[in-house]
Amino acid sequence: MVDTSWAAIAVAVPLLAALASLWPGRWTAVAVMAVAVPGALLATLGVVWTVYEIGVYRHPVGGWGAPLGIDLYVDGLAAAFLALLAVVAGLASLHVLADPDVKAMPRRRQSLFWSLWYWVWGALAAMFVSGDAFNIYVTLELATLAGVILVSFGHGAVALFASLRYLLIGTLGALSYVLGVALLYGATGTLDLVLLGERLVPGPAVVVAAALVTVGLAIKAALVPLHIWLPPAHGSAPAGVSAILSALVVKAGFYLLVRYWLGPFVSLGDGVATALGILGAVGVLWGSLNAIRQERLKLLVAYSTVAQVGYLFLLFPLAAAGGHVMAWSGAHLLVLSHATAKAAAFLAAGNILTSQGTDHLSEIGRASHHHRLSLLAFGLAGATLMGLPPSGGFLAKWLMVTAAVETGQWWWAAVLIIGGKLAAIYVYRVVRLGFVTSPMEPPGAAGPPRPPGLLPVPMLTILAALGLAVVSVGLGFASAPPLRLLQIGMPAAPGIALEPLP
Amino acid sequence: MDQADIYILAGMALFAIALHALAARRHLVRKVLAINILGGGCFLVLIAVARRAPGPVADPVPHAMVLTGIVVAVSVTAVALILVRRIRSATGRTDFPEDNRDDRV
Amino acid sequence: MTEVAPKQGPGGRLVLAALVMLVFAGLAWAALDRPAAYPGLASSVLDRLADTGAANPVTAVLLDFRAYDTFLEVGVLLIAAIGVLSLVGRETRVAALPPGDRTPVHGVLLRVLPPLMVVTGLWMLWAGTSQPGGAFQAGAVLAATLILLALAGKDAPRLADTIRLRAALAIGFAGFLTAALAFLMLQGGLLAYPAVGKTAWIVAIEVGICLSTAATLALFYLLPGSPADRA
Amino acid sequence: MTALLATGGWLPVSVVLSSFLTGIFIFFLREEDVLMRSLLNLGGAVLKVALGILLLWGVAQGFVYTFVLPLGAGLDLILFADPLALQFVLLSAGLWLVTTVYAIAFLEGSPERSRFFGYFSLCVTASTGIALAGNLLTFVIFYEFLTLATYPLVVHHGTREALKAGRTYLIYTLGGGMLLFIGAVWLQGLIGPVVFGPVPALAETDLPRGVLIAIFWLIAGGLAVKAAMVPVHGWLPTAMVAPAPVSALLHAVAVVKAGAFGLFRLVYDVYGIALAGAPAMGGLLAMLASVTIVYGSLRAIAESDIKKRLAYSTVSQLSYIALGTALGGPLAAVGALAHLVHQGLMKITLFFCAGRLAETYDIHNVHELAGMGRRMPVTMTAFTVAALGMIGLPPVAGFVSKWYLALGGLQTGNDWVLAVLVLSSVLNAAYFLPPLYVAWFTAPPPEARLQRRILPGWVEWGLLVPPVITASLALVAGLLAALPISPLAWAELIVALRYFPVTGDGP
Amino acid sequence: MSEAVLMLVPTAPLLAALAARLVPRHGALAATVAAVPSVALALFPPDRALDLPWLLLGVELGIDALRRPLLLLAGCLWLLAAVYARAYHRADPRSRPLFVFFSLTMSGNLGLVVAFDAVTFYLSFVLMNLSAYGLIRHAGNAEARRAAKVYIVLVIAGEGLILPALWLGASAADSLALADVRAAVAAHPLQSWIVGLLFFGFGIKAGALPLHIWLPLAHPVAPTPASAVLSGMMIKAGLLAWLVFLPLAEASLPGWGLAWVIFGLAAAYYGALMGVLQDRPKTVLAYSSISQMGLMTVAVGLALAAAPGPAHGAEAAKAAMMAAVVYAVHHGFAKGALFLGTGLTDHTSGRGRLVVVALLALPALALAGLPPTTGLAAKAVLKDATAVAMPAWQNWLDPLLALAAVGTTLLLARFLVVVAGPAANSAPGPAGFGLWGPWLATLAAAAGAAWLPFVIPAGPAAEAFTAGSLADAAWPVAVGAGVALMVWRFFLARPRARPIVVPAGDILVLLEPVGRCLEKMGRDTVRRLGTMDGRWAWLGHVLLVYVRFAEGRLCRLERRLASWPILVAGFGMLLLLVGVIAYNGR
Repeated sequence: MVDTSWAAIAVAVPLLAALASLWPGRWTAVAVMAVAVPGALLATLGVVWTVYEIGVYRHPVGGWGAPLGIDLYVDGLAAAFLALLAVVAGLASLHVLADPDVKAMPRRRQSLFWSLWYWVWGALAAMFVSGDAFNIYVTLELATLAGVILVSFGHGAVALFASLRYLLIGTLGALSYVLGVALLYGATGTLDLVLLGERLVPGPAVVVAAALVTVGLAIKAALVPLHIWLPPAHGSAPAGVSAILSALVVKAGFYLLVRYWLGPFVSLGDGVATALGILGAVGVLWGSLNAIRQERLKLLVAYSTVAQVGYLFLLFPLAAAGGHVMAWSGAHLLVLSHATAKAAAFLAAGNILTSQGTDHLSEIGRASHHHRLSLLAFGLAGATLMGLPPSGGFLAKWLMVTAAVETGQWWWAAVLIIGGKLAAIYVYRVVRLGFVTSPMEPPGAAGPPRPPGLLPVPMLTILAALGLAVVSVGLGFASAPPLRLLQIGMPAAPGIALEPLP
Repeated sequence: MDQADIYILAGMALFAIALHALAARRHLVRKVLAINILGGGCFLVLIAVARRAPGPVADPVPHAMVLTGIVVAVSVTAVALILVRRIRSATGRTDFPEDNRDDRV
Repeated sequence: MTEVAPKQGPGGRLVLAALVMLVFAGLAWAALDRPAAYPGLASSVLDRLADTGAANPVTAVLLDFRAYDTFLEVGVLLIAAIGVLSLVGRETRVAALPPGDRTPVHGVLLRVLPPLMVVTGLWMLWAGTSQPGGAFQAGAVLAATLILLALAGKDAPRLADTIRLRAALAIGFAGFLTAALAFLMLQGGLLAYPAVGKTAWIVAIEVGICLSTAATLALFYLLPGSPADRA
Repeated sequence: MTALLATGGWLPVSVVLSSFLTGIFIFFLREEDVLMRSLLNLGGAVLKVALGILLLWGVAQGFVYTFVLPLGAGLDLILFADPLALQFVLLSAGLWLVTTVYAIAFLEGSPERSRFFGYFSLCVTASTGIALAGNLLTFVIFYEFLTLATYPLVVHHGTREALKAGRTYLIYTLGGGMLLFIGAVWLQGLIGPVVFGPVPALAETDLPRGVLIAIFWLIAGGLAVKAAMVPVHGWLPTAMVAPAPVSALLHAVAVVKAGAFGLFRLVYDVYGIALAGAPAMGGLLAMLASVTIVYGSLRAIAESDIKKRLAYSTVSQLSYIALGTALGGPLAAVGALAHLVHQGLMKITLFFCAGRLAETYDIHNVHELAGMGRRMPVTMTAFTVAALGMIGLPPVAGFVSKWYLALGGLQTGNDWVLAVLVLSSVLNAAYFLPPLYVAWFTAPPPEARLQRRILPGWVEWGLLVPPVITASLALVAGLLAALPISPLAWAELIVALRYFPVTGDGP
Repeated sequence: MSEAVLMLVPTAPLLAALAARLVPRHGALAATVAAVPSVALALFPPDRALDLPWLLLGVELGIDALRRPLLLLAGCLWLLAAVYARAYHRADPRSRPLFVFFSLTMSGNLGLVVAFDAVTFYLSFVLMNLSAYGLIRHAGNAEARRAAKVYIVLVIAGEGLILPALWLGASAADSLALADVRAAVAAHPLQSWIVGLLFFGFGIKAGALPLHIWLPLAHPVAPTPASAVLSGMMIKAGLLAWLVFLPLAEASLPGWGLAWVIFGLAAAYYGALMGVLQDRPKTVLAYSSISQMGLMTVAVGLALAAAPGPAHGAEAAKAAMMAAVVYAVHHGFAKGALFLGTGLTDHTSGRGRLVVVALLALPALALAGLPPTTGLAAKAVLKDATAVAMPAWQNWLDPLLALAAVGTTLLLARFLVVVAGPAANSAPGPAGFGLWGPWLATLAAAAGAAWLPFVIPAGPAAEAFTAGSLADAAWPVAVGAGVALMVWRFFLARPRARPIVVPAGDILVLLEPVGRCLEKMGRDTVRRLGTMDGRWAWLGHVLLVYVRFAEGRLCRLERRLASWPILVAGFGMLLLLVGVIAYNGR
């Protein structure tokens, strides 16, 4: 059945789960997950398959169709992000299910947590398939609000501060965005992104609207210097939450920027693309340098997100300069691999934190044997973050550097490469811990007993982290299907005849 | 320059003022208020845009957007306020550590 | 998080103010730019109003043309409620006016106002389809009633994190989602109301939204309150 | 059988996977599962050798093995089996088998063995991947994979020193990887996919010369790191803190050879010797290799730690391959390829012996070797054979490759190569003869000062047999160099088939 | 005899080495047996060469007119030395490594004689050289260690010189066959280089003049049987190498030939001069070897210079080559007998010792060229060769050669005096048939072997006994004997006479400090190389300090960014920035 409803179902499944989760109880969580995760995967498969079959398509909500109604707009990019969402959130759900921190919450609170969890999921799914500027605002707020509350589930006042900061800054971004949308509507009379592109006549209102939209979304995407809310929020949230926030929610901002700047805003010229690229480059360096000097594992990973998001922004100048196909493929492959890797890294960090009660690097080394599977997952994820083969990150960087070379824009290649090396430094700081002969281990060939003071980590949490890490590495080999998917409905660069890839 | 333009300018002004408040006011509740005013500015702009429609009836689409936006703003405000309260009950503070010169968490 | 924040001198303030002014200037510049002909959807909405289940264009947009936005917006409200529930944690206590603060006026008002408010709310809900008003407004009025009662400390429903409360909070969204999915299955489109009985559907959904809104808004106000906070 | 041979691309894939899957399984074994782990290890190693031979046979029968995995966006992962690839595959696989036996014995009773053997298998996977890589991208992928898989082995002991060495290793190799990456992407960006094949990718290029030179040096620079060429050799000696089997297989064969092998691919498959022979490329590379040869030898003389000395010797010897590659004549190419195998056999023997000495008598220094000729005659004989081969004395294999390198130098008109080789031989003698002298001609210290560690019998054998085998192979490879199955003959075949079809018939 | 037996020439000693390692008691026996195939082959040579294309880079073994006498010499000497060694080392606790090295050296030495290709020759040469280290160092005392060190340094230096010559030759020849290599060298553009490298590279082995220093050190310390083969045959390897690698009979190089002759004559005189100033019999013999090798060097020089004229160039060169070979055989047997006899003097006393010394005079006189010994014939052959090859040089070369014979006589007189003197070492035990037997056999061989028809052709042999040549040969001996007597009478017979004694190794005494200095410099340089990495450590520290500093800045900046005014300012600025850019770009 080639049916455009799959997109709607992909949105509805997590929302249903969010509702069902409100019934407190451990078994609710298990049952909901048992249905929701496969359901979401199935729906996503349906979307992907549909896109393969019929290409870009719309699902008019309420049967009205744009501009009057809201359309779900599904192209390869949306399908790829949906798939990413299903995989990352699905595996992270497993982690949350087994996470001792979550299990330690009161039953009712747990059910609220789960509900919010699926809300983030549903909001992102809705955002990825949304074709309407204002609808996007609502989904943005949904995701932000749910995410903010999830962050507040973290330990201590730091989490509360982080949560509030995230909420205020996030809302600033969302409102900036909505103001931009208001101006756009005033200028064009439509909210549909495609129609917007057709009707856009660059004038003062449109220019300012573009600025508002861009900066608003840049906040969501944690583009330097508007990244400041991210490290504390991602660093203090529960592990699973950090994972999806870093892997997906932040990417959402980028996703929307791509929708706008490779969509309706194309007629505003390359300047902004270059500016975004420069900010992204600064983000790469700034985030990496800050990650290097962190003493806490989760903060390190969080700053790494700032850096990694920076890479993505290089898509704009590269695409604008005509390195279109390569940059498009590369940046989005980077999204996929980074999301999986970052989720794995956060889950691994969470395992360590849960087990040892601290995620200070100096402490982790003392019980490295105990954490070795988590550290292995971190290491695998690290390979992607560094852009080392065989991983998705490597291939993505290869493509992006190729785009830089092809368009003669060396400096972007330099950023990619220097960023990779900086990533190597901070990943190394963690991975080496896995090999420290830890004083807490008694000598002997057999596996040492768990040192005192360490909590056992459920195997499922480790498997979730490892699974995500393996996916991120595996993307280096199985990159053909996602890349093919991403080509479907790829926007054409201005003035560049789009050559379909073999 | 008509009525709608005045409203729209007022909305923009609210936006800017709220922006300033968000930066300059340290008290958390004031920041929440700033966000609210920020939202108010946006909604005002939307209403004003709707009013530009020719004819007696304003464009209902921005109105609907405003309604939606208000609900969102209410929700955000609620969550923000309860976070403020939680922060106060947990730490006794009513401002962000990064905004305060000599307080520590 | 132990670092000391940088000092913000008068120079800094000036710069900030200047910057905000600049931003305003830019915004104003944009605000005054308007297309020759209004491009909006006003006329198309009016053209298609008959096809919707609502007589009021705003309601038509809200619950039919752009019902999807509203659907998600109800979700935002639900999330906020969940957030409040989760953040309040154990301090779920109904706030009430201390008995000593009561005056006779309170008694009269409490007897007169709530029924009036409920009626007003219901009317707003009902009128929403054809006139300004609607589920959210109605819900707000109902919530106000609850808050008033609670403040007065009389006949106040105990707000605690119970299944019933959750059901009340979620019913608006649940109803909306059920309808959306049902229409998806029946009509092949998300939120595609069947042509027959559209208004009824809309009203039904609105009732749910109204209930949830009322519960949520009441929750916002009532649940976090605690004597300790108040002091 | 033919059905097996006609499996197309899956045979090279299975060669790569045979150790990969083994490694993955081993990771999940418990420390105590010695038997299971050993069986898996040996099984994987034997399987790999068998598959390698099968592949060889298939190629000899005229089957073509190419495996293409599209990665999207016009990129492909290609594994293919040409004679050159097979040589490196069989070298890695064969020596992996031997080293596995050695390592099982060597690590008996030490902690973290599952991790060790897991990564060990991954390393071999990477080096076979490098060997079978059919295009530049695949090569880069496996090359970096090798970096990652080796790191855990370098820091295996987990001591401060080991971690420091690991860091040094990473700094160098990741830096090298970066250069390689830049060069490879640049090249691909300019000319599209760079496939290794009969016709060099840049055979008919019209790229500006400066760009060609820049790319050449980016890639060569990246490869030179693993090939431990001066001035980027520094990681190799410090990496010697790794356990002996690691030093033996990886730092004598798999890792460092990956660099040398890559250089060969670069010069012959990517640029083509006609282009790469230019003074600014091949010429300079040859100079650099010569400097490395001499410098490594000098440093080896200064080191009295056996493994360090061997490491610097590796630095020096590896550049023979680079030199032969860079010189660019058929004979030099034969020399380089033959040395690829010969040096591996000899150096692995030396490391095996060094490890055995360290395990049995806790000997780490050249001066402590006194009397070992009498105490451990077989081990020391193997050591002697390999050491003499390193000096380049007949009839050990090292002589043969040196001979071809010299003739290659003369053939291409680079007479100065003789001076380098002679100087190197003399220096080699200067650092290899003293240990031999100490071992054979000086009296051992009194028994009381020299405690022999009591090891289980099978451990003793496990430590003894591998060096004897490799030493014998080194000897046989030299003695029977003219036989058609010798490494030399194989090298000649490769050169004659692929690179110098007309003039490749040499003396 | 089948050519396959040729294979046994180098391999039988290898097996013997293995046997000596495994069955130490029968090391000597194994070595003895291992030499048998060589002797047999020398007597009954196969008519074809043995081609083993699968071995090494393609091995070719064979015997030709040049090699047959040398193979005979080598085989016999090794065989007799092995027999002698069996008794000589009966009580030696370290006989096991000795016989291993003995057999290995034998393998190399015999192998290079029958090698027809360059690689096999080089392999054998190296095997011989390195294994001989074990023989020289056998005694293990300080003297032996010093001798061995000097030896090995020179050997390695020699390898370094030989290898490029081989490479150049083989590369030009595109073949490994020695004949081809020689032909290629004849026409090589770098001919001078090759010839020069060959002279010094193999000259070390042949004891050519400045490179002879290891010989006087090595001979006294090596076990007697080893000294015998060392002097008797192993140093001839250098000579053989010249004969097979130099473009003799292929090209005429009068310049190089003259150089060879001059170096040869110088060695002959210098060896004699230094030899008489020694006080240990084996050292004297060593110098004698240097001196005698000088004469063979002269023969090589003649062959090198011989013009390949249309009529007889090649023939002339061949004659000179044969002269060198004949001289080598003669000298080899005689020197072997002298060494073995010297060893016997240590084991005998009284009358036995007198007999030994008396018998020692025989080979000594032979070396001096007294008729009717092989020395006479050898000298005659050499003289003939001069006449044939380089008639132009005859008038100055002949007298000089005669003068050399005077020196030889003096030297051997000195040897007899020294050997008859008080025994240096206390006798380890009485000499039995085990020592006497092989020695006597060697004496017999010295007397007779060279007369075999394939060694000295009948013509020169007969010619040697003409009156003229007898007289020619006799007068230098007489003069030498006279001078010796006078010296003894007027200087040494005096009470409190203090004979001048030059330290063994002569110029080595001057070179050693230089060598030590060089060694120290080398070590220092190398050590400095080793610490070079440390020299950049300060850079690392500076970098680290800078990084810490930068980190501090980083922290502060990140903290500033976190403050709300800055954040909002950033927001506003970005807004303006994007707006302005977009406005410009639209």
